[in-house]
Amino acid sequence: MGLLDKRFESENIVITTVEDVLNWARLSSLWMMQFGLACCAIEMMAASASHFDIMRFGVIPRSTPRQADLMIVAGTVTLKMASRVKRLYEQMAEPKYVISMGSCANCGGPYWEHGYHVLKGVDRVIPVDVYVPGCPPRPEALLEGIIKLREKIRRESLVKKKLPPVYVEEK
Amino acid sequence: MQASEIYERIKSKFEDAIVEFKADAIVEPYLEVKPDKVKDICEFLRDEPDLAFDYLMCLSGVDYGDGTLGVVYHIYSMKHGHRFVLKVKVSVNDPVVQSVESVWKSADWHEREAYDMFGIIFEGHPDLRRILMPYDWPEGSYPLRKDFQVPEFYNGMKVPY
Amino acid sequence: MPEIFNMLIASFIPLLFILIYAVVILWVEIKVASHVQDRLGYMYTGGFHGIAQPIADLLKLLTKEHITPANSDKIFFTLAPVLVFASSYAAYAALPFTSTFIAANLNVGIFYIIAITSFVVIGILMAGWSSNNKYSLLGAMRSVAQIVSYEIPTVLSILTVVVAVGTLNLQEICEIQKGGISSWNIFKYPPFMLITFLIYFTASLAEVNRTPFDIPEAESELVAGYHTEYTGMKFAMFYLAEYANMFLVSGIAAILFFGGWSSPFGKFLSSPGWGVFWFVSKGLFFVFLQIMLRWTLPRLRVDQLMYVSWKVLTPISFVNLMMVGLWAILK
Amino acid sequence: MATFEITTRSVRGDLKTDTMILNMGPQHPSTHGVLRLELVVDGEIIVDVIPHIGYLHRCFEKHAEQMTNYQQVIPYVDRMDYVAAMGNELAYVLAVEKLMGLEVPERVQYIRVIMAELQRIASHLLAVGTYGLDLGAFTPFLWCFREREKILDLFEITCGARLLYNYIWVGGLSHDLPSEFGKKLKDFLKTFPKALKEINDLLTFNKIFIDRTANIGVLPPDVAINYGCSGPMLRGSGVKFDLRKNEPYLVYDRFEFDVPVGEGKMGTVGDCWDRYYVRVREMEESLKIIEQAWEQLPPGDVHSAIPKKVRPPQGEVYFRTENPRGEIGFYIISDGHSASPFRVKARAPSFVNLSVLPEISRGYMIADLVAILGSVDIVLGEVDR
Amino acid sequence: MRQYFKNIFIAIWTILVGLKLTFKHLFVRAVTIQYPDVKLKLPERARNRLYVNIDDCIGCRQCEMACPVDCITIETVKALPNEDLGVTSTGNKKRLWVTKFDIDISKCCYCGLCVYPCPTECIYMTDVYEFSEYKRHNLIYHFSNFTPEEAEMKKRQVEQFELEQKMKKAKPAEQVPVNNPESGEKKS
Repeated sequence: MGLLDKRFESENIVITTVEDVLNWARLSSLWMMQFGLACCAIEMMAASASHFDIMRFGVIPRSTPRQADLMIVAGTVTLKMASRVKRLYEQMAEPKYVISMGSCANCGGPYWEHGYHVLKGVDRVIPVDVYVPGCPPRPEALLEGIIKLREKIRRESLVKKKLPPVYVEEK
Repeated sequence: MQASEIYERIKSKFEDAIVEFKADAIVEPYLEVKPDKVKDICEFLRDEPDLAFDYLMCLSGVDYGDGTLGVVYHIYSMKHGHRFVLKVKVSVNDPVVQSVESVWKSADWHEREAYDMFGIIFEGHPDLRRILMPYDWPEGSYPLRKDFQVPEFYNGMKVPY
Repeated sequence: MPEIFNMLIASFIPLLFILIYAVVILWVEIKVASHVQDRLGYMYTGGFHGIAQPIADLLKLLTKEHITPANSDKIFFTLAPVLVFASSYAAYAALPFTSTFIAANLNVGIFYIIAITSFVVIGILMAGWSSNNKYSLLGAMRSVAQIVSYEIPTVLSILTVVVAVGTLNLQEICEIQKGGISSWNIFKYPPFMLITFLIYFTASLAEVNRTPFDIPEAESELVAGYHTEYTGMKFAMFYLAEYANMFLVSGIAAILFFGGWSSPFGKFLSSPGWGVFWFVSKGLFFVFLQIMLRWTLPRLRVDQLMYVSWKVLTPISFVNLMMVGLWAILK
Repeated sequence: MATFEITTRSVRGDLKTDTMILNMGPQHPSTHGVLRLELVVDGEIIVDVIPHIGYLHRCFEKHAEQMTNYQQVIPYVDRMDYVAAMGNELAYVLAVEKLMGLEVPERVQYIRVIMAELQRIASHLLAVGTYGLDLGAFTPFLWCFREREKILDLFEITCGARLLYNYIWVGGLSHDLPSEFGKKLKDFLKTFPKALKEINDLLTFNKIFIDRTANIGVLPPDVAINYGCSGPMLRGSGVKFDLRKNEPYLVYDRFEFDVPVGEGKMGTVGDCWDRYYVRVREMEESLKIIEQAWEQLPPGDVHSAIPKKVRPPQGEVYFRTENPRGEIGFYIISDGHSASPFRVKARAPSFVNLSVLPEISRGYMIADLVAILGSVDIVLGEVDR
Repeated sequence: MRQYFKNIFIAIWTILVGLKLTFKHLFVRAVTIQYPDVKLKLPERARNRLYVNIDDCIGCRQCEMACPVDCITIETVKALPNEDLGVTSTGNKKRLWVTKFDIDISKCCYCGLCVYPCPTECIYMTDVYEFSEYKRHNLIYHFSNFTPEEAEMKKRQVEQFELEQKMKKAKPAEQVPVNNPESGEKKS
């Protein structure tokens, strides 16, 4: 999460309260990157239109990757486009999240079997936080995906992840 | 103007170029011509005043599976409202066809797509390069051929599921 | 000793005003935009109608990663947002909030404001050049051309008002217009002052890069214009500066034409406390007008922008200046 | 055509200028999807445009050959022009029916006409909305989508999906019209003209919009025909050619509607404003068609002519229909014995209309290129197939 | 000169018309459906998540063949003659154990082609559209009520039963009293 990410050893009263405030700030103003690939982009536009207003969740479409912190991969990622998606993801500022919208972005969707030019799922190129199934998913399904992402951000913490204990057999 | 009359007009001018005229083909009669005479026939079809085929509806590459590639031209005349089908067949090992890009500008991208998908080389085309596939796609692999094998990896990304 | 104390207070109050006003206007702009488009805008952040959304935005921008593009001039890249915000903040010094409070009662008030606001151009040019991005450079070039060429109509229309009023000191201009609505400048020399106001308002729209003149950060052409490469707090500074500039130009419009802190009913409700209310409400009305314009009009092209400035606004403001001058002499 | 003289390598005084390569990359707010335009720019004036497409090539033709029967290709045909999915289905299904020589009951033809025209209005609404967005006007985009949602509701109560329908089948339809379809269609037809008038007042006759689009991207008629353009592109340049009138299919010959053509009201014939205004007028014409089709809708069963096994005879067909973006054509070869098509070639209107872009955008400015690209109105799913 | 002033007048007039319109729309009620609080009732033909009523499924694989995307995988095991699998609600006799019925809903293209050929209408599309996941493999739905081990055990049973059938058919033909080791197990 940018400057303060994973800098602290243990949790204490100060860290947890600061965490809650910063998590609340981050989840309530997720700025979306204007990045539509295929049919799901039309449903994403419908989601930001008047009927299912995505801006109610504080999601404003920004045109440059620098100022966006939520990338909705809406549509089919082809092999030719995969390197671009990866570069766009790297250009985004650090606390960034990815929603893979639609069957094509989840796992290649209807093109998984004979699609020689289709990348079978965007998680082969960039890490994905929430998978929204559907072809194309309804605008409400995308909003539900955003709510799920907000839940995930609410649980994030500044403290370094505690590694699982390593079991050593007795000699 | 019926397809057979158009065929007569072409026969009178390009006797040797004609391979076969199938009048009773399902849905639409078509005329098959030699690959190296296509451009002249098309220019004739476009410039002839009472034929006036000024609109290339569709140019499609076809892989007939038994080692022959084909290009099918569907042309239409805005003025007279009649349409015609031209076919060209070439073998897989020297798939060279004359380009009709100078006759109809819409053939430019169609031919690049046929080259990209089937490997049919259109000589006389200004810049024949891949249009849909990535530019660094392996040279010999043309996706829409019947014997196309999906490459295992492309730029480090696994292609099959 | 009290001298420094006074200066601190005088410089801190406008800054406080800008921050509070920016937070409010951030929320108002999106809500107005949404209701114009038949939707609801912010709803879920902070209870009723997303009131806490601007605070969430600013807090999030605070903790974002600072990215400086490769081989870009680091110094200019970080200096640009500071310069852009500083110049519009500095101009607040000469704004008379009320009869008793003005940060710096300069007798060349309006002249100082015009001079200091042209620093914004240098800031934007620095931002465009230093972010090593073709789109930013194009955005910066366009904004320089736009702001410089719209200085002329702004200055000329202000000159017309100065000719009509006779003083450069903003406090005195407000004093002159104290006598209720009839004494406001816009109603003097009937047709010309109205035309001057229209020219000034249009030119100030361009000065502040608002639609229909928001070409430097044209969303659909130049991705995001000069602040394409900016993330986190640097971008927030540009955002803040834009809104601060918006209130600045509408504040000046309120002072020059609609009697600044003087109340429309003359004597009634004209105590210094009320003065602040009148000045801020007039300013916010023009800011609201600018916001409404943004959601109705498409964007002009750069050469049409130049045409409007050089071929329409400047000649008419010249003619206007002469007319008001003649009328003032003959009177 | 070029409003400014092009000086590629001009020497102004001793100042040596050179052109710059600007990359309007696959991700750009105004490229309507994943299209990469490589601009050779001299200052702000465009010297040349090189479009790079293929970023959304989803191998439709390969899928059509691998499917086990003709019915399974329809979901893939939907995904070609995902803004006007009903139009693609209609073209493909009519091509297969012509190949098989299959006769379809009257009611099915009327419902297909109503669905195609509703899809045309929805697609034009999206085109008008995004065109306003390209030029900086945000509000018309949302008003257009508010109206488009009503049409999507109509589609959803009929076939269950909002965008990709799989509704028109070979020989008939997947569902008959639901009972409440009539009422919803009636009040849509009543409220839509008012909303359209609002959008027109806000955008079409706005002076700034007219300045930005008149005399920009002028496409002369002969160049349009030579490049194979079709639909609003062709009609914007003054060529009165509409497949519904020139080559009537389905029951289009029973309705009377006129074909709007660009007259150069606000500038020269064939400029961006004309193409835009042809789309707005076409929406009004589609309303007329829907009203007439709804009155003459005969009773009948929509599933009666759906064949158990779709086995077209050995042969080939090229059939084309009038899609919102232009003339979409399907060239299908069937080898008689197998159930899946041997070769399906889709002639997409956006693919051909886009090829004319370099021709009509030389000499204009970058801001105009955005306006020209918006008026060409391409959908990348169709361009790259 | 006249055109110059006409342009200015048209510009001002159209800007005012635009402002009037947007101002009017400021007071038009918003059409937004506030999704998490107000959920839209979908029409009964809505095509969203697939559901399979596994008790009615007779394992005929019609849906698997009809799916253009091949996202349904079914494995069935022939029922032994002595086992009675009961009758589906539509009256078809069930003769196959459906040991595996997986739908990879992330591949599905929601075209609804699998719903029509099903003889017992056990596969249909519900109007549930809220099922986004954090992990992709949660999107593979297993509808059959057989655990993999049970499926394995069932398969072995059937193979072993087939072996006996073959043995029985082969034995009378040869009439050779071969004491093959399996015959002992038959009774277990």
